[in-house]
Amino acid sequence: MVTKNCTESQLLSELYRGMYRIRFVEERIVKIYHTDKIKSPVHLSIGQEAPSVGVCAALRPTDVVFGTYRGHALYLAKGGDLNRMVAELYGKASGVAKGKAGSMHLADASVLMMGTSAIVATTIPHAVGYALAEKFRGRDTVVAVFFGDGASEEGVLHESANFAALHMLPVLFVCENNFYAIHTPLKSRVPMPNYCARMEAYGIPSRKILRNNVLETAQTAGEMIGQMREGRIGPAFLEIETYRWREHVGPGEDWALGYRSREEAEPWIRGDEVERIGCQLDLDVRTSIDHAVEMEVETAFRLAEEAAFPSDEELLTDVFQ
Amino acid sequence: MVTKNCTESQLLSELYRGMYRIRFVEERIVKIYHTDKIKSPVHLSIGQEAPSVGVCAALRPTDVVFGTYRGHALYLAKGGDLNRMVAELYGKASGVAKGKAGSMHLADASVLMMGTSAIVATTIPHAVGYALAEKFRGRDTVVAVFFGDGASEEGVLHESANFAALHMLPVLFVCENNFYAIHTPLKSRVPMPNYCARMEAYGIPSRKILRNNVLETAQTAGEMIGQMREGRIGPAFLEIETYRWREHVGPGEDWALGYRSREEAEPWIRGDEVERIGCQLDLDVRTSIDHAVEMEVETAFRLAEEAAFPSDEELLTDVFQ
Amino acid sequence: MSFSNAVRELSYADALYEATVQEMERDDNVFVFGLGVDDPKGMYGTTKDLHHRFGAKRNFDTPLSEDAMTGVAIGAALAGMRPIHVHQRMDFLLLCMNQLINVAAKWSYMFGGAFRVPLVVRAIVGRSWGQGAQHSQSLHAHFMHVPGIKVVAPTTPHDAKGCMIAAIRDNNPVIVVEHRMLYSNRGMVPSEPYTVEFGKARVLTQGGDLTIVAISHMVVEAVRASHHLAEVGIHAEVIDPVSLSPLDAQTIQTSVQKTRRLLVVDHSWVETSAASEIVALVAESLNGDPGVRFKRMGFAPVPCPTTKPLENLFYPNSRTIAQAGYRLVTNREDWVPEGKEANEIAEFKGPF
Amino acid sequence: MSFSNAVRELSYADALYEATVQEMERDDNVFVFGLGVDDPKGMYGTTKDLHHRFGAKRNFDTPLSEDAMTGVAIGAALAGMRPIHVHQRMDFLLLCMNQLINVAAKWSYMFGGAFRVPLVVRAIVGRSWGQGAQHSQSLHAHFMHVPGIKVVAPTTPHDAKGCMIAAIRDNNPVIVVEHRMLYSNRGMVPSEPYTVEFGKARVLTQGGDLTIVAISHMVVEAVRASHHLAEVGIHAEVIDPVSLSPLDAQTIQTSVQKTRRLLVVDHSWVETSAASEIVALVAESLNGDPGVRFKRMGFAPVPCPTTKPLENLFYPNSRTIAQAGYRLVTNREDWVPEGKEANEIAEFKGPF
Ligand SMILES: Cc1ncc(C[n+]2csc(CCOP(=O)(O)OP(=O)(O)O)c2C)c(N)n1
Ligand SMILES: Cc1ncc(C[n+]2csc(CCOP(=O)(O)OP(=O)(O)O)c2C)c(N)n1
Ligand SMILES: [Mg+2]
Ligand SMILES: [Mg+2]
Repeated sequence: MVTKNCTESQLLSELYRGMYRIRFVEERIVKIYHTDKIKSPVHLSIGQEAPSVGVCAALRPTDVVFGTYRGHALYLAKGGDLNRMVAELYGKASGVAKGKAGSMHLADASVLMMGTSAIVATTIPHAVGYALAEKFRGRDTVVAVFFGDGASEEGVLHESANFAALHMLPVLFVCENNFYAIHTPLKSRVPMPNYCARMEAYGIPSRKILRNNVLETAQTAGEMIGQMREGRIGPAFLEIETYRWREHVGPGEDWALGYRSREEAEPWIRGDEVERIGCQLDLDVRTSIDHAVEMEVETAFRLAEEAAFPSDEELLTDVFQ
Repeated sequence: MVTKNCTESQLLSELYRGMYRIRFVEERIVKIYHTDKIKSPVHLSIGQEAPSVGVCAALRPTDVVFGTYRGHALYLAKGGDLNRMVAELYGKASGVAKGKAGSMHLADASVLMMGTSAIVATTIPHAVGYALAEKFRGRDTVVAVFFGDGASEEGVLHESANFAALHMLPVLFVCENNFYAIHTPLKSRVPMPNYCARMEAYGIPSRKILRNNVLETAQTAGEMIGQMREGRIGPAFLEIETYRWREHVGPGEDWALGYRSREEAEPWIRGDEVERIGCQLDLDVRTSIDHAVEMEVETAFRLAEEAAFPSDEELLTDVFQ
Repeated sequence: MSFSNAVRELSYADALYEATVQEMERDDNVFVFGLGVDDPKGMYGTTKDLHHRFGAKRNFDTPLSEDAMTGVAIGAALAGMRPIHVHQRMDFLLLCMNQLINVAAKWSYMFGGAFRVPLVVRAIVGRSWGQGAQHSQSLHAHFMHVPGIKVVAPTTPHDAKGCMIAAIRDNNPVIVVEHRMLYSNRGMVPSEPYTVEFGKARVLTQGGDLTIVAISHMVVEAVRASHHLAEVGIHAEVIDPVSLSPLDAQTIQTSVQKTRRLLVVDHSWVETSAASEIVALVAESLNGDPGVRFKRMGFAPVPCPTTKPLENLFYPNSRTIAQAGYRLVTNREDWVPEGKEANEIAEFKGPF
Repeated sequence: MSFSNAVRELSYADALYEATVQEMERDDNVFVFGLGVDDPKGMYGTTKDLHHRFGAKRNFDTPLSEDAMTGVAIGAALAGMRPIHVHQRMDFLLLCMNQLINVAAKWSYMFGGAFRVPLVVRAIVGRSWGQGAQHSQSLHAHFMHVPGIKVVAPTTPHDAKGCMIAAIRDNNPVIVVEHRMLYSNRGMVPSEPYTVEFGKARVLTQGGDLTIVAISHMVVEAVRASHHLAEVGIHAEVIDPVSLSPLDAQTIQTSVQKTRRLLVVDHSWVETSAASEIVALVAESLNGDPGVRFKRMGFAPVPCPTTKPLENLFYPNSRTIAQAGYRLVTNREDWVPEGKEANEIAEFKGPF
């Protein structure tokens, strides 16, 4: 959208719509999770809507993304099919992956979300390989890969960054720094959280977005992507500070566990980016967005509830192509 | 030795002796290799004597080293037993590892050379773990780990550096940058060869030694090690520019292969560090060092030739402790 | 901790915890590390307060760097420590194979016996609540294939404690396979430290009609299967190898010589598996002795699906095991035992 | 390249090269990469001038980053390319297990068939000239165990070419196990492109006394062993499975039904191996049919030693295979065949 030269207010309502939609879906999951209809781990993005929405606003539909097990936000931001996503969470045959994948493995070639993984950091090199292929074919596709602060400790990020920089590949590395890997804070994992400096050592232009700012994310990503597309830079790196409001996995809050405090979260919750952007819209615009989103989500959950589980024969299909 | 406050001329003759000994052993291997008595790959250090000798001059006997398949120089510099080393190359029962290891896997707990590996970069985290143990026990041991420019592309270096920096562990990471990984030059492997910047991103103090300089290596390593031992810094990183005169593996020269030119090598060979230091010694000092080294080496090869192969029963021993 | 050797009922998780505490008390060189070991959930309680009891240096969290952390453990072991490296999912070991197989398993032999790597790797196997393809693997076969590394898969609280203590005291790398469906199982456990010797199988039920060797959580299902079978008059001898490498071939062979039928129920895929190994071992040992029948069972030959109906089909269970045993004995397929999903599976709830 | 289908003698290495060239000509999506593929030695000639012929973008060297490079290959495959990733030593695959097993093998199933990973991994197995513990492993069992990934180990130039072409055209990940002792073997190879179907074993020699199934370089030794055995009147049927996963159980079972003796000679350790799988498969299929005898052979149960006298003992060879066959048939140990080390082993010289 940033690339589409739309007006600022159009952009704002798009960003709001994207974030509110994710938020509303996630809240809906929270509501029904206790019924045990979703019999699989869910890693919610409540509080972390901005990075996916901001970056995807700067991508074209022909651009490609890779993500993680915390993938609802990215799937929706990239234009994924809400009905098929919810059905997938329910393990239904109408799900994106016929129920074989579940929440942790959302991917959909039709919107060029080309993979997610429950093994941290594994899709990072896939993005690099995809970009290599696209460059090889002379296309100007950009590939964005989303991962957490924890993922950045895996050696594969460094190997991938080195290779992407070496071959000047159009990969946008997006690190959603939510300060925790499960319950482990940054200070138990890195001597200093200077992710940009680490990537700059490979000659990769790097920028840090503070406080979950969706507009800045969209704009900065847009600049970087523009330069990539023109071949002026190879890969780029974007660190986005964000915050997970819910437990690492599951629908609950986890202040009681003691690994982080409610006080620490307070500014993030008070400064809620969904609300902050929502406030900047005309009330009637916002209301109509909200209404449309809520209808859509209700429908998706209803369809998922009504849908059938895969048949027993599905167990043995799809191992090979 | 640097730490031992010896005179500069004592230091110089020690450095010379260390380097000449390695050179002479390696040349001796070159001479006999065609006889097929050494039936295993040898990765020679001819031209690359300075890094091992320089760093080991700054270590105490109670300090620990880890190395690579190109390990003759390090083994000798760390005080290893020449006779047992040559016997090992010959696959004899009197070898450091009873002939089971060969040239690629020299290690010897008695001189605290605690491992080498034919899988590139694998011993890097061992050094970190060893340092963790020593720090845990309140000892002031320093652990140095040697690896090549190629090894620095493996993710495990980054994971290891991050962890060592996080825990302020006394590890000296020593990168012998000889500009090639087998036949592949730096430019096919890294966007820019700024190894120091990569390590500084973890807050690791880093220094680069130009042109294979043994004295500077000893001095710089000495400073870093001193600071480590006092706990003023955690890990440190030393990149040492050096050059391999022979083929990657084996006794021959390889200018004919075409991946590098004789011209490129010329300044390294002309500026031979062994000779450069040797020239600074009194002639009689040098002569007597040379003589002693040559005698020692002749003996080692003779003993290895005469020694017995391991008995058949040795096949099945040592799998478990 | 009192050492009057009371035998109390403990859960599998508590037995592992007790083993670790006792060894940490006995030997200062023992330490525990891995992602989340000191977190509020404490690895199902198996590491819960070790950092409070023994200090943060002896039970600590790490960055997400499985490869290097395995190398760090090896380095510490080379320095004489006895690290216990904990993995929340065995699947993560695929990031550590180089250090485990190219290094840990080879270091003693390769250096002519001069080095030892006393390393314990705790590998927790996931199942249920939609773990899916990447959080449910049990890769014991990979380690059984390679000399120089031991593999144990205790199934009772008693063996969990004894194997853990034995693994910690072992001077070699040991992979301890722990199935998360076993953690809440309860059983009698002596309070004093003791070791369970590796390479000794346990005969859990006696029977003359059929030998069932089962692995990890499948032991529990196999014992249930033996009850189903008893209803139709078939008496199965259920054997728990406990230790997979070394493997107690003798106990299994002796049983098969008696029963003439061997059903092996693995907790992994069947092809090139521990089950293959056990069948091959017995087949070789028979030296042409006629009339023994063999059957292997395990995961369906697919990655594990997430959705519950397919996940149910993916794993063997007490009913399918009983059916296979019935068929092996009778050569008939005319019986379907009644029963429902095992409690530990049905009751396991997410979100984790 | 002329496509008049002449059948010429080619070396195994040249057959691999020809397959690669023909597929690169046919399909622009095929590319080759890996450490040293464009270096002066060109992987024993198998990739020698591909970068000159097809451009540096289609045959390129990489940093030492096996894990990420495997991920890069997968990413490129997801984008529709057909990468061939070459490893000088199969041992290095232990750095890639996460991408190969947690990803490549699962992507099709996990996403309900929506993705494909057409990836060829060429794994060269080392032997001789003191390769030692870390440069001599053949880890096909690890991949056979896991659904979703295919494994082939061609032994003739003909099968090398046909399997390579089939692997490149396959829409799934395929590990091609190449033994460096086979590279200089010569054999008849059609000049036109052709595929060798996976899952079909080859019966190399006919015989009624004994079935020998051998893997990779052991096929060559097994055929030699059959000559030794013929001298004492024992006729062995030597079978080369060619493809290990899928595995042609039928051909092996049919042979064993005839010979009643099965000797499997693996090119790896015996425990939990391809040999275990083959014995287990056959044992199961016999359904109690009496009197079949089984024997597995493979590496000594130790890491590979460097020194030549021990390395010689580490591997099965034509004489020890013949002896084992003789014993399986006669139940006697009173014969030692004469012979010497195979040429390709004796003549292989370093330094590499
Ligand atoms: C390779 C690997 N190691 C460990 C885990 C267990 N694990 C799952 S999520 C997670 C935290 C990752 O943190 P981060 O990358 O910051 O992402 P976040 O969950 O915060 O979004 C961990 C350690 C895993 N899934 N994969
Ligand atoms: C993990 C791994 N990948 C590839 C190889 C093959 N290999 C052996 S030595 C070598 C070059 C390493 O280069 P560098 O680290 O610079 O050390 P040098 O040989 O130059 O001293 C390579 C690629 C290996 N042994 N291990
Ligand atoms: Mg995080
Ligand atoms: Mg180098």
